Amino acid sequence: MTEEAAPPLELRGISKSFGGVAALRDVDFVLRRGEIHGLVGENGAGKSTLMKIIAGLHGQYDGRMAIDGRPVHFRSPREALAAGIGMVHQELSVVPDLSVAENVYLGQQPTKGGIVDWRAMMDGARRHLASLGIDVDPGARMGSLAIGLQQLIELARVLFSGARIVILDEPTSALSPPEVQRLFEVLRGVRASGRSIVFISHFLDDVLAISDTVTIFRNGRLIATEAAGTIDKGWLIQRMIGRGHEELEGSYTGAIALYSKPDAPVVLDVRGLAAGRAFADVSLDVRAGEVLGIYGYMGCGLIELARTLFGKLRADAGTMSIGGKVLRPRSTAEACRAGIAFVPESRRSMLFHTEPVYKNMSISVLGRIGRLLLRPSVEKDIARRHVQSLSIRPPTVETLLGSLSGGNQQKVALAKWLTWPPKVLVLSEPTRGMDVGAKEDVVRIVKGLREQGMGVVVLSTEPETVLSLADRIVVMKKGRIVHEFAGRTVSKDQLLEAA
Amino acid sequence: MTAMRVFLRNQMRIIAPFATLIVLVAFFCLTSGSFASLDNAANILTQISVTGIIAVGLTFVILCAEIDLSVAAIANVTGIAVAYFTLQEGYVNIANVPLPGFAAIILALIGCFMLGLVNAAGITLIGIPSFIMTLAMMQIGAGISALLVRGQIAYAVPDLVSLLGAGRVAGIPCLVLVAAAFLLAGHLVLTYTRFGRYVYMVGGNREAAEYAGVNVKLVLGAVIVISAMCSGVAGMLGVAHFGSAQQNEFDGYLLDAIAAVVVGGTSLFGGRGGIGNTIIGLLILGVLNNGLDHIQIDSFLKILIRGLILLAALIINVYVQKVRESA
Amino acid sequence: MTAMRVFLRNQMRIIAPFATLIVLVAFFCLTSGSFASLDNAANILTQISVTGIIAVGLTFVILCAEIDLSVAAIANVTGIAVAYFTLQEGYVNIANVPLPGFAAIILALIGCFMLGLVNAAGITLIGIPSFIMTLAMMQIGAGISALLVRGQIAYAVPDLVSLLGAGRVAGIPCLVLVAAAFLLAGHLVLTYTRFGRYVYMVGGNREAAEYAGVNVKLVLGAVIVISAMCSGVAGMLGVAHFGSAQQNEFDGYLLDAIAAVVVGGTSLFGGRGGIGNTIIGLLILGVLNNGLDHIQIDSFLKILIRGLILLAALIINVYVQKVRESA
Amino acid sequence: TPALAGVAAGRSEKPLKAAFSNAGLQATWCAQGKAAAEYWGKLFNVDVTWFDGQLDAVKQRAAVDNMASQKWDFVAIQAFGIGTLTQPVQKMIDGGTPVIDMDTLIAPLDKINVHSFLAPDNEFMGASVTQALVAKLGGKGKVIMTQGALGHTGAQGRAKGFNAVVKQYPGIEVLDTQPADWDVTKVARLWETYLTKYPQIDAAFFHNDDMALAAYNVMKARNRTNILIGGVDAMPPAINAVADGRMYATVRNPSCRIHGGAIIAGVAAVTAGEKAGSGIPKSIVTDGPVVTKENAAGMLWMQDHFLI
Ligand SMILES: Nc1ncnc2c1ncn2[C@@H]1O[C@H](COP(=O)(O)OP(=O)(O)OP(=O)(O)O)[C@@H](O)[C@H]1O
Ligand SMILES: Nc1ncnc2c1ncn2[C@@H]1O[C@H](COP(=O)(O)OP(=O)(O)OP(=O)(O)O)[C@@H](O)[C@H]1O
Ligand SMILES: [Mg+2]
Ligand SMILES: [Mg+2]
Repeated sequence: MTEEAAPPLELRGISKSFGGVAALRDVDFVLRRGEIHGLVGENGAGKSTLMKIIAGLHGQYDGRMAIDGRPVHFRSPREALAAGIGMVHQELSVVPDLSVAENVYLGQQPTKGGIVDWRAMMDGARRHLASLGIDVDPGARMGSLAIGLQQLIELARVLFSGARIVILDEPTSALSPPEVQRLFEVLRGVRASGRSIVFISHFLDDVLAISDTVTIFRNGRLIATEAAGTIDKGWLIQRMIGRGHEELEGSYTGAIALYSKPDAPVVLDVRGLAAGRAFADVSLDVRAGEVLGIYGYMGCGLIELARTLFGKLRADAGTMSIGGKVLRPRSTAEACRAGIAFVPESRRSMLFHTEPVYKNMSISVLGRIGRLLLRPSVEKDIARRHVQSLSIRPPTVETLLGSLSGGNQQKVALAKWLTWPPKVLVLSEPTRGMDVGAKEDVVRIVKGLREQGMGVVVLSTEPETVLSLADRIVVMKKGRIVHEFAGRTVSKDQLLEAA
Repeated sequence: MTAMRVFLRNQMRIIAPFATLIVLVAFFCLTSGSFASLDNAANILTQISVTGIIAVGLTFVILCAEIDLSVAAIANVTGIAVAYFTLQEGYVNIANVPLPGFAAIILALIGCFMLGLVNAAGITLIGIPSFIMTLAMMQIGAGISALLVRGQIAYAVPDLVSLLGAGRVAGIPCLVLVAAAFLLAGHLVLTYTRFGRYVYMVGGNREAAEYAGVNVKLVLGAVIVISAMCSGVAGMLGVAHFGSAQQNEFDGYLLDAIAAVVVGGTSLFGGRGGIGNTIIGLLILGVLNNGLDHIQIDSFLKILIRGLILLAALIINVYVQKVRESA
Repeated sequence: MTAMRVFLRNQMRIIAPFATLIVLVAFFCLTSGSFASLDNAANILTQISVTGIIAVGLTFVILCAEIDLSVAAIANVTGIAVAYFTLQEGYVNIANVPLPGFAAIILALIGCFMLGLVNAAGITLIGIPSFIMTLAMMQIGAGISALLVRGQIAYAVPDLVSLLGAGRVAGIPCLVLVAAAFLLAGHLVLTYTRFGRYVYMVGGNREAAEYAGVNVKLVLGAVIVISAMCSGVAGMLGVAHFGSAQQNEFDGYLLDAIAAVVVGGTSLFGGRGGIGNTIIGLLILGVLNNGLDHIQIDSFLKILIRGLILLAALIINVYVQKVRESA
Repeated sequence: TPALAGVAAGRSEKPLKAAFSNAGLQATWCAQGKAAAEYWGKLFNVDVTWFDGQLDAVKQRAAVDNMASQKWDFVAIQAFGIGTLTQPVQKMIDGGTPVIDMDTLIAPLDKINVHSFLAPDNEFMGASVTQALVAKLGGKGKVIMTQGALGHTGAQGRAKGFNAVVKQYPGIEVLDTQPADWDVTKVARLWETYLTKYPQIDAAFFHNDDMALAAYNVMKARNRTNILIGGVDAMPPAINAVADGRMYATVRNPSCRIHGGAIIAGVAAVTAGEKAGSGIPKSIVTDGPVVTKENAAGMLWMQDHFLI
């Protein structure tokens, strides 16, 4: 061993494949003591896979890993935790039915003589949360808190677990800007104490703001590692996709001119809609050929609103009408028949992985191509058309969906609604967790739909998404509409301020 | 190439149980002199017919990744109900309500439809997990049966039921024909109708089906009701076949019907399998139960053997699922 | 304020069943002269003891959002096994293998431990859903029981088992004391040990538990084995209590034990509830079963009443869960 | 003549093949019957093949279906569910195989032409044990009957016999007659309640001995062993209980006589051409005696040798 202390974490020649498909190819990655290491890359570039290997979730991989110079090979999260590696996962992972305190100490409740020390746990949780500027009762039920707060508590768990290496996989996606600032302060504190942090995010500004070093992944390969001070966003995007992206970059930074179409007929009219504690008194209208953006912080009721529009949740009050016809959807099927289509946040929850492509595309139009009996030949013809027009690879309709790449799966998901275009398309977080390239594809498709005269509602917690897609923007705050931007220029700052 | 791989992988789910069937048949042919006869083949077919009708409904339910533990109880209730509404001979000490045969059949079917509806409501509207909702229905069904038959035994059923359950057409038991018709209908519905496609989709990814505008609750409710109706028909014909209606008569069919579906290779996790699998499963169980009677074997060992074979089938079922997913 | 609301909401899960209990007790006190007596209270406690011991293990399992349908079968096997290894009187026509009492107990416990282990392996290692794995084990257990007891009835059990199952200490049946000890131990483990908290975590969010470094499979396997062990002890003491070991003796305990846990308010979806709930559930069922014996009621109606009450409890259970979640 | 035929029916010269099925070998009574049939079968050169009913109507039907598709010299059947075996049994009868019905009706006798029906008179059994209990009480006292499953024809007969006797004694008060479905756990629950509810119980009649012995446990735990206990079946454990005073009386339901009798009836039918209704009555009542302390030992010996 050399004089210089070995780095806390060092990976050499890591390769990992899932069923013959390479997710990581020969990756070398080094994390230094007391650094915040940003990680960026397209969807499916392999960032989470690498982190999961480090955190012990994938025991099967090729290559070597060393902690402080000692070779290790984790086969379960337990082993990784024991070695001082803590990870906050991309998806919220808390136990909603347990108390806040237990969630802070999840899996490592303090014990005294083998007996769980409840008092120590409560006191410790209160102390830890206070240091994060969070003021909640440690005895409160986790599930009763707002999503952003839960995310912060999960962060607190990993930060205070004593982990020397902290991995944060898209920790800010559920946080409001002030919460992000608070998080960054804490991260700087952690860095000051000599611990190391891996920070994954698609918000390139955030990455540049907090990181000391940035590593770029593409297609399972590590493309570059640079000091954050020496690079800018354009440089990052270039490396991530290998192409320029003027329009998107524009929407990331500059202001957008909004325009509205006052003459087109109203296709969706919502009056005084309310559902439980999620939102109340929401009134909206969407015209044909218009994209209405709805922006708000995580937990402001956006997700619930989207689901209510599509009949997945039941409204307690208010009315909805589609093309002038009043609608009170009690099921998604009813909403669908009335002409509303919905694309949820996660791809996973809208596709059938073990079924062929054509069945995935035809599922929502089966009723139109045959009342009672199926007509597979028609289904396949339709699917072939979409496969061609969206240039889906491989171009066969019999392929099982699960074997398509992420981007192609996304196209299949959208193709579902292209055969008989609905009157209104509701997109919830259409770009959540998406890389810049994929985001541009979505923008292109949505603009195409708008040209066809569809009314589109885009609900998102990402200002860039709303700004790049919408013709008109309303802002939601704590379940109510608080502001509308129409017919004039709006910038990201204005949007954030309104929320 | 892809198509070929897909084809082979799809077949795997049927190859494993089919091989089991062949092995069993070969084993019994070699060890027993009386097993391999046309007469005995007819026996086997008759013996799996009632299970078969129940298994059709259960296949729908399991394809949706749900379970129905009340099939046997509902079969019992319906069988008892149809006898309850039929004029019984004088020596049958039952306070029954004789109606014309047609009315008795309709009433019994409405009864099992209602029980299915209660199951469906509990599962889809209230949100009770199916295994426990139908466990409660098992108890409720037993309660209703007990109230109707009050510990007595009824013998008479309407002529139509009697014909279908115990009659023969051209030497073939009608029961076998009815079971074949149910299996065929189930297969056609699952393969060639929109509803059938929805069943697979709901079983494959419930959330995705819902976001695609499929009325998932309706589909789930429908399969639960279909299961109750199949069980009801099986119960009615079973009463005719066995010649009497009494408490707990069909209890053993619960495990048999589940075993048939699962042993046949329909995935417990939904979305994969079908009536073809169920038919193989029925034959495996039929051959096994029948064959064990043909060879000299400790009677007390039979129960254990059935349990072990069920377990083996479960392991294969789950294993095949894993191979598919990792492939 | 928040603390108060949290407190009340937490209590809701216990308030609903508790109210049910009060209503039932009041009803039977009013309708039966013999129900409300100290002696009868002792009866109820004795009657729920065997169920209680089984329910302790089942509470662990259901808290993990799994189910064990083999509890009654395992109780049966273990009871029969301990008798099998005890010297029976000459008139018992059983090919048993007499061993010293201590060895008989150990062997029986090892037996039910092994069955639990098979369950655990099937569920955690192979990945068979628990409801169907334990359904298979139910059949396997019945098979082993049949092989051991071969249709006979055995009476003798080791002295220790006899004392714990049928003896009295200071006028209190030992069985009640054992059940109380099991319930208390279960409560302490669930509340004050890491393992107990892991059970809640695994039931509440399995993935989060895994990410937090909990060995989820180990926890699941452990609760399944605990359930088998509790059932085994219940079966041994039950044999002593009822004075005989025979096939299918404890079959009725499956529904009773599940009902006790669920009626008490432990969530079917895991993560919520506990031994306190199970105790209330046991009392509700105990009072119900006992009370129905005290009033003159159509015995055929009892089955239905039990089914309907189970259904009502399920609805309340799921409804309470929903209220909690929306709150 | 029929009388001669009976004499001629000794051991068969050529080995005969017989198929037996009874309710389910899980029941001791049935298991004893199997042993008896095999014992008498060996003596009479009959090879007995067993088709277990497994206490399940459907499983027994499948077993008997399989039985009916094979060739037998004669068969003997105890149905688990009345009426559930009619079709295959009819098939065997039509094929000329003598079918001997044991203990329980395969179907109402006017519906099926079995060779003979060997069964105890359940009403008589219920009445004779009740009579023994009442006589011991001197015609005065409080009694409880714990019934089997109400749907069971045996239980119905036994209840009838019980009621017929107690009706004759105005001094006898019947406190309770709830069913326990042959389930010892239910018996225990019921009797815990009875002992609480009724300070004085003089005698108890149980529809079988297993239930009686389970109730005895409850009584012993509460020092109420002064209750006279009567049961039905008189299997060895119950005879022992009678011998040492735990039970007062039980009545023999002669499993060996019924199963052994079926062998003999079958052999007679095959070798001596005994015809139903002429050589052998359509229905034979096989009752056993009431067992008390006095005759307990002898009853045990007869059972050991498959005589009753
Ligand atoms: N469990 C798995 N099974 C099969 N394939 C997987 C699995 N996990 C990841 N993959 C595949 O590995 C590749 C890399 O995925 P990974 O999650 O690491 O991407 P990522 O860079 O984190 O993307 P994102 O920014 O969307 O989170 C993708 O092609 C993905 O489909
Ligand atoms: N889970 C999987 N099972 C089988 N094949 C897969 C799987 N995931 C990805 N593939 C295959 O691996 C290849 C690369 O997938 P990946 O998701 O990395 O593509 P990509 O380059 O990100 O494409 P896109 O830009 O469309 O997302 C594709 O050909 C795809 O078919
Ligand atoms: Mg990722
Ligand atoms: Mg991709």
